[in-house]
Amino acid sequence: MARISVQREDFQIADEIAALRGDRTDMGAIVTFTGTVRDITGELKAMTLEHYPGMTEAELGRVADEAEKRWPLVGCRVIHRYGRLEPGDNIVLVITMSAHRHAAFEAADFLMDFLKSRAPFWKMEETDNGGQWVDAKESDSDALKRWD
Amino acid sequence: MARISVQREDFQIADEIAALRGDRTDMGAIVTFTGTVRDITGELKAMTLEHYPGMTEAELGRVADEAEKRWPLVGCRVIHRYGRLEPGDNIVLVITMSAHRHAAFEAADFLMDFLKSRAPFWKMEETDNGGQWVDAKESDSDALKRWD
Amino acid sequence: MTMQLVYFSWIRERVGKSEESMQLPGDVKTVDDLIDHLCSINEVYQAALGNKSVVRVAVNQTHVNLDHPVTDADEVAFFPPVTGG
Amino acid sequence: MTMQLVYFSWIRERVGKSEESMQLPGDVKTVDDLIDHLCSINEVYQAALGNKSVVRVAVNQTHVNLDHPVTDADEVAFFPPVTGG
Repeated sequence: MARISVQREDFQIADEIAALRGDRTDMGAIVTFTGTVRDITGELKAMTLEHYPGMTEAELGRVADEAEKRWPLVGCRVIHRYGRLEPGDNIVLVITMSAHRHAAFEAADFLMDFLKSRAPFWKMEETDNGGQWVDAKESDSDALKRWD
Repeated sequence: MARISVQREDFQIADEIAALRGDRTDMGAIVTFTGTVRDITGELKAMTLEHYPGMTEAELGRVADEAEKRWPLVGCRVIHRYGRLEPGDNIVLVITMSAHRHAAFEAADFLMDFLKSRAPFWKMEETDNGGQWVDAKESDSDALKRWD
Repeated sequence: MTMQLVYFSWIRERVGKSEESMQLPGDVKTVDDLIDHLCSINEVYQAALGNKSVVRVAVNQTHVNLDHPVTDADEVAFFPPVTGG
Repeated sequence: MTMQLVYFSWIRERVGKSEESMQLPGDVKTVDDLIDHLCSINEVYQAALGNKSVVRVAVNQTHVNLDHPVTDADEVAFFPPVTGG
């Protein structure tokens, strides 16, 4: 199974963990991050994710390579959805497996920080007032400095 | 459903996430940590976890309360198994949900650090040479200093 | 010199297309030169790319800075800061 | 003074039981006093609790230090450093 997937379809976290674990018993720590479509005000009808096919997969692969260089991971999986999603829907899944819990936590945190500021995705929010592109957050590029 | 469970039975991560999410759409980040029985040398037959019934639940509850005080979580779940487990089996599950990914990551990391040095569990490893109690790691008590 | 240009998000909406192939003068040597050239064509490109501080660029599907060279047959993509995850 | 004593892991194995109720002299005022008293009873307790640096204690299911007071009807648990997770 590919380590990186960019897809319209939803993912099943239990299936993804099981596929990554296989019958290995040499890891002790599995961390997952799931990002979901958030609707704080109750006004969001949908969120449409546009991406740059080809570059998205390449960029996620580079981020995953970098995480595997920095931490002793025995497994690493990234799935990012695109297309039209509704509040509560899954957007992204990151799984890291390691013998050591801090490595698994840090690698997943790192993957999300880099994915957020490198992977070529753009979100458009749709409400009763029409569509609006989401602005990038300053805090997301600031978050990268933690990993210098 | 209880926020804290101490049980012999295995857990299903997808069911636990679904139960914690319900139909909420106000969180954007879900972090899980799963700890599993690790067998590096291939000699481990089983791992038996003894615990202190009553104190275990109380201690895990105190750790979860502290996490909820420190981070804006919309959900928090801890399941810890006891009894005889085999290599690859699940031991512990922590789930944190928040509007913000760094809060979810930090709270899960914190919960595991405190659980490791506070929750009254003791592991006995069983190999062909008999049983042996696992020594506590210095690094686990050191890890707490990160949260001072 | 012929280049493949690709646009995303509100830059795509302002340019009015998602991609195009374009003949470029030989003095376009960097991404910066390319943006200046496009903005000089008409107000449509000016509205899409004129504010360079909010334009991000990839050459052959890799993030680059404004001083990155562009050459024949490159695929150059223009987009706002990314907002995935 | 009667106390409920509880043992876990290799301390339980060395004491040879998982719990017991014990009558204690009135001069046992702290956890530290209690360990000293138990070690004075015989070699079994000495082997289980003699090395205080590796003994952890909970009174009424809460972690405490050696100077913590113990009183009538307390549940006092002795165990090595925990290794869950």
